[in-house]
Amino acid sequence: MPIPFASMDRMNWNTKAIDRADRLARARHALGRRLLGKQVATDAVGALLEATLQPGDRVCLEGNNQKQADFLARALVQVDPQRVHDLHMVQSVLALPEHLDIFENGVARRLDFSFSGPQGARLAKLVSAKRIEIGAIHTYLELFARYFVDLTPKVALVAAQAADAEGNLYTGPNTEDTPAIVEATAFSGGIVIAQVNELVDAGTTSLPRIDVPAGWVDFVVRAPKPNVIEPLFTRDPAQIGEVQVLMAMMAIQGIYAEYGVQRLNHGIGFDTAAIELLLPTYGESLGLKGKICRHWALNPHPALIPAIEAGWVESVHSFGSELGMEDYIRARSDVFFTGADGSLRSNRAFCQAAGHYACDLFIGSTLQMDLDGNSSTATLGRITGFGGAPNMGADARGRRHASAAWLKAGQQARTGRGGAAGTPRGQKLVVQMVETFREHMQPAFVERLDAWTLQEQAGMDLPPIMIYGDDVTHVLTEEGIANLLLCRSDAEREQAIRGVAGYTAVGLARDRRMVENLRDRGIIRRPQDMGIDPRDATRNLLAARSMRDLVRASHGLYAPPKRFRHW
Amino acid sequence: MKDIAPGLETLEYVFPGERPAGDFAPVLAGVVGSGNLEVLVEPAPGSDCSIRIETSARGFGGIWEAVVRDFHARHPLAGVRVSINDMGATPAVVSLRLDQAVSELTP
Amino acid sequence: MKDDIAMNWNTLATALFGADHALRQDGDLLSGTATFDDQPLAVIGTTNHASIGVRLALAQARAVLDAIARHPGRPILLLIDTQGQQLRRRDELLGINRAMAHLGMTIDLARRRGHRVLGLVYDQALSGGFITSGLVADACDALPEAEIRVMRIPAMARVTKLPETLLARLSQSNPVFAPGVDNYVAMGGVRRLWRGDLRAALREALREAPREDRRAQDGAARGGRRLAAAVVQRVLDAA
Amino acid sequence: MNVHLSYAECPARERLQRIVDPGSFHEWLPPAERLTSPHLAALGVPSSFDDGVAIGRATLAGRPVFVAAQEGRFMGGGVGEVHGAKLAGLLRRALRDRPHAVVLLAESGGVRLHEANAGLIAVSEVMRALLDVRAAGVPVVVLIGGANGCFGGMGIVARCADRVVMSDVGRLAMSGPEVIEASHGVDEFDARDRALVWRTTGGKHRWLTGDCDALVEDDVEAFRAAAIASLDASAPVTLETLEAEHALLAARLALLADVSHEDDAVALWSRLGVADAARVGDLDVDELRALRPA
Repeated sequence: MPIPFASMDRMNWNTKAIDRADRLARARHALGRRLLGKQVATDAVGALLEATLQPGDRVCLEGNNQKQADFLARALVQVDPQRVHDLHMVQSVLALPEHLDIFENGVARRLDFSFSGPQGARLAKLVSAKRIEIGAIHTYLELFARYFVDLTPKVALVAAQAADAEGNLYTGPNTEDTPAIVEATAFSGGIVIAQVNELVDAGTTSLPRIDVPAGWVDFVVRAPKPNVIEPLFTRDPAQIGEVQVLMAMMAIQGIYAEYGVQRLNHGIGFDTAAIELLLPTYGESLGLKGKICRHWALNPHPALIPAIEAGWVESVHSFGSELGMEDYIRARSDVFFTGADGSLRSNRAFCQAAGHYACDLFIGSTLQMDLDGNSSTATLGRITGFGGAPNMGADARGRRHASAAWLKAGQQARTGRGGAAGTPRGQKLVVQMVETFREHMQPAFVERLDAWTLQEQAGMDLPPIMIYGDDVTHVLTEEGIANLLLCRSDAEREQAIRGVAGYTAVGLARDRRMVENLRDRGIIRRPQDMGIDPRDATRNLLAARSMRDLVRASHGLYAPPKRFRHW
Repeated sequence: MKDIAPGLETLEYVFPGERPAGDFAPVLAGVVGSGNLEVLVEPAPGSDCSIRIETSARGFGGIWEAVVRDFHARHPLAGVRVSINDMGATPAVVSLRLDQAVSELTP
Repeated sequence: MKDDIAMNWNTLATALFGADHALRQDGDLLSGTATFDDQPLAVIGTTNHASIGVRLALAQARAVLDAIARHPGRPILLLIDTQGQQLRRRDELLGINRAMAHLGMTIDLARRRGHRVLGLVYDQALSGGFITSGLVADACDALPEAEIRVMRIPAMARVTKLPETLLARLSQSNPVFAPGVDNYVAMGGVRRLWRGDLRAALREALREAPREDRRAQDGAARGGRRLAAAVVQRVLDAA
Repeated sequence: MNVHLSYAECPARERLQRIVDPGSFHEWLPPAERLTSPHLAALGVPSSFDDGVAIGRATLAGRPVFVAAQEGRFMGGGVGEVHGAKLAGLLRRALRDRPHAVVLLAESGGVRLHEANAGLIAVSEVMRALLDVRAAGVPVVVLIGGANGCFGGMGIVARCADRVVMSDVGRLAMSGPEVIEASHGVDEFDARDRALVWRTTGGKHRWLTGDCDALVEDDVEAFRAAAIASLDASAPVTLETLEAEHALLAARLALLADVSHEDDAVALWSRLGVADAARVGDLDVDELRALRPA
């Protein structure tokens, strides 16, 4: 009996196309001579938004990890809430105050996002005051994927470096999230509006390259001043301490060399910067060049310059670029993904995919870890979201291609187990690297994560755990490395974690006998067990100890932003 | 908010030494900067190892005791006086600094 | 700021040298020659709680250099009312520290060439502005209602990150903080306060201006700075 | 990848050991004597066994010198009662014993606010003692290359010395950028714009304007060489030298009378005759040396 096909008498299969045409017509009508082809006069941006947006639209406003469509964000805040309201915002990062202002004036109501770092406290207040309805908090790759399933933007407000008369866009080094957003919007009958820093008139000059073809772009507007880009991945080597150098020595010797890690991703932080700066010195002394760290999925970290110059690095693919690295990248196109014009081509969606499936190791830091190995950067009174870390800090269950590191980790995890859990397969190395005490003597190891309290406060379905304990393979602190892959019981896991939790309450409550046993079995390894004398852990081991050393290492090609130039 | 001056916390520990340190020139390691400490090691009469700490990070006596106990286990020196001025150093930095100071003891 | 004047400079000058004292004010700069006990006296100083930038430092230095060149041996009276150095980026670029050092060195040279140099804080004296005026003179006195301090408590709390309540309470009792001039007397920074007959006080100040820097000894004797002199002596005696 | 030994990186004591002839430093009032500040405990602030400055005698290229090194990481190198008395005592002893020179490794924010009044008087005592030593023909040489620079009262004291040696990492000025921003706002001085801070107070700027006599790399060996080269740099103060100084400072003041607030550093350099002044920020020490106006 055929299933009644309710929409049989549906008259029209191209309602989206019609709706799109109506919006474009409304824009042409509203702007008149202030619209020349696709180019909108800067002061007509408000009229453009009010003409193209409709209440309840799902809108993606580019708040990337670094690049911000700040001009369009300010314009959106000023639209008439009577005409444009109850928008459903979908965006990677809530980086600017304007990103939350639109919820306070009623222009927007619902939100799906990934990371809200600086705005975490204000977001929590707006949520508890019922001014924002959160759809869900995603990692970047999940959100981009949902753009192609059930969170497809109707209107995309993006940022690019330059556009030509036809509307081709050059997004420059910080392409970041733009490709995924524009593709989802343009091919679903949506409207793409791009703010640009430069309009290139096709007669005399042309774009360095075309990153987004004109066919995918409906409107282009020149912003009064260049869009905001935050240098998030710059760490001043002068702030790296001797304890971080000690931990970096252990990471290189006890994990990278131990597993032969060739493809990896580094989270941002001084701990990982210390590892990058120890490769050409400490790594060299162990004869590891060529044996580890040849292929990277990470932004152009200035701290990686000495390792690149010493021939350690074969390839780097990036989520986004880093201010000041432009000339260096151009001169090192063998290593970085660059266009024919020489500037970087970053792509957050592809780099997140590479970090998840192509890399053998993720290493990052955290604020708190519990006795199951769960960790979180959630802090009370703030909703900060996840960003990219959980995607890379997880075992890619779908992976099938083998590598030495992946196989070794899998073998260590499964030896001696039976049944499904014992079936041979590989495993992603997920390393949590943290000093036992953070500043102000806050312990990094706790019995119960704040994430549980935050779940109750914000009414979340799950506690916002950043990296789950059963994905963590190693915990690295100044006291040593705990290899959770080799643990065969929850009790062993707990003591392995307590065994590296130092003098925190969690560490002091260790079962000393059991910890010694775990050390005998190599599950816990102290610096001495890896031939490392903590007194050798001095800043002299760093291949660069100041921003100027990095500029020197780059032969003057790296030009740090003003706030980092101490000379 | 009690407005008496927060004041420093002073902690003292004494451990019976095993290995006589003999006579040596006093050794100073570290600097009293934020998150750091200075450690002065001097010869002392008798066979104990006495440790005196002045710190602006109040309320961590239990942790200090565990740290210095482990330090003495690593270096069971007899006839030494260790004096510390601390401005909120973590146990990792304290242990590193103590080991540095002891490694510079040259008779 | 203008209303809390401890003593107007003209009132002071009239009290010391009579109404026809021929001292003049040019902006925040005071200068001129006064007669005291039939002796000419070079007077150089500042008013209006002057904030001292490069320009005003050089103006004072010019006056000192002229006194040295034209009137060898003539006593110099520094009248001090300053809120400290001018807080401007331009002054830092031009080297306000060098201009201040220059002013200090002109006063020091005057002293070395036989001029008696006396400082008198008659209203305010804050930090940098005081170091290269009163504090580099043979001796520095003050009026009882004058105010000398390094930095105001709110700014000091911000820089030291110590609670303002704590600093305020300490500044009542602890000479190291208290802004009152009597603390600077106790610490030897100020030799004496001028009470009662101002002319008699000036006469005595001129008569027994010390040749050596005795401030550490005074601080020890008066109990405001117990360690400074002893430490200097320990350095001199150290093996 | 031999990274030189950074002067800014070294703690004060290590700097001192490496600047003077090896093994020649003999310390007076060493840490074991516990000559600490009597004022800090009441504020809940830990004190340091040498109150943040190491003093003593040593040899430099075989010549007897008196030396002092301020530790910038302790209280920002601020001068307190004991710290200042150790410096004043060293200079008084130099006046008595007449070493070949006095070398001061300065790194200080100026007066230690925690002992404000005592610090202020101490700085002026150091200044007067220094001028006595200078007048006696014993050269006082100041080395400035620490991360905290040389500010406040110590910024004045430095300019009273016979000779000032700076690295381009070092800074020399009076009021810190944060203090100026706090009182007149970010448009007056954006303390976060480090390039601007160094254009205004850094070693390169001070060398181009003659506010320091020698510019070296941030390297301990370079500082040692410059200190040795300064051993005979006695420059007693006379009326003539002060008149020349006055003329220089007055001319500099006039030079920028009509220049806007924004690019005043570059304007000053070019008006002082520095070729393509706009690139100074990017140049390192060797490149810059070639640019100094005649």
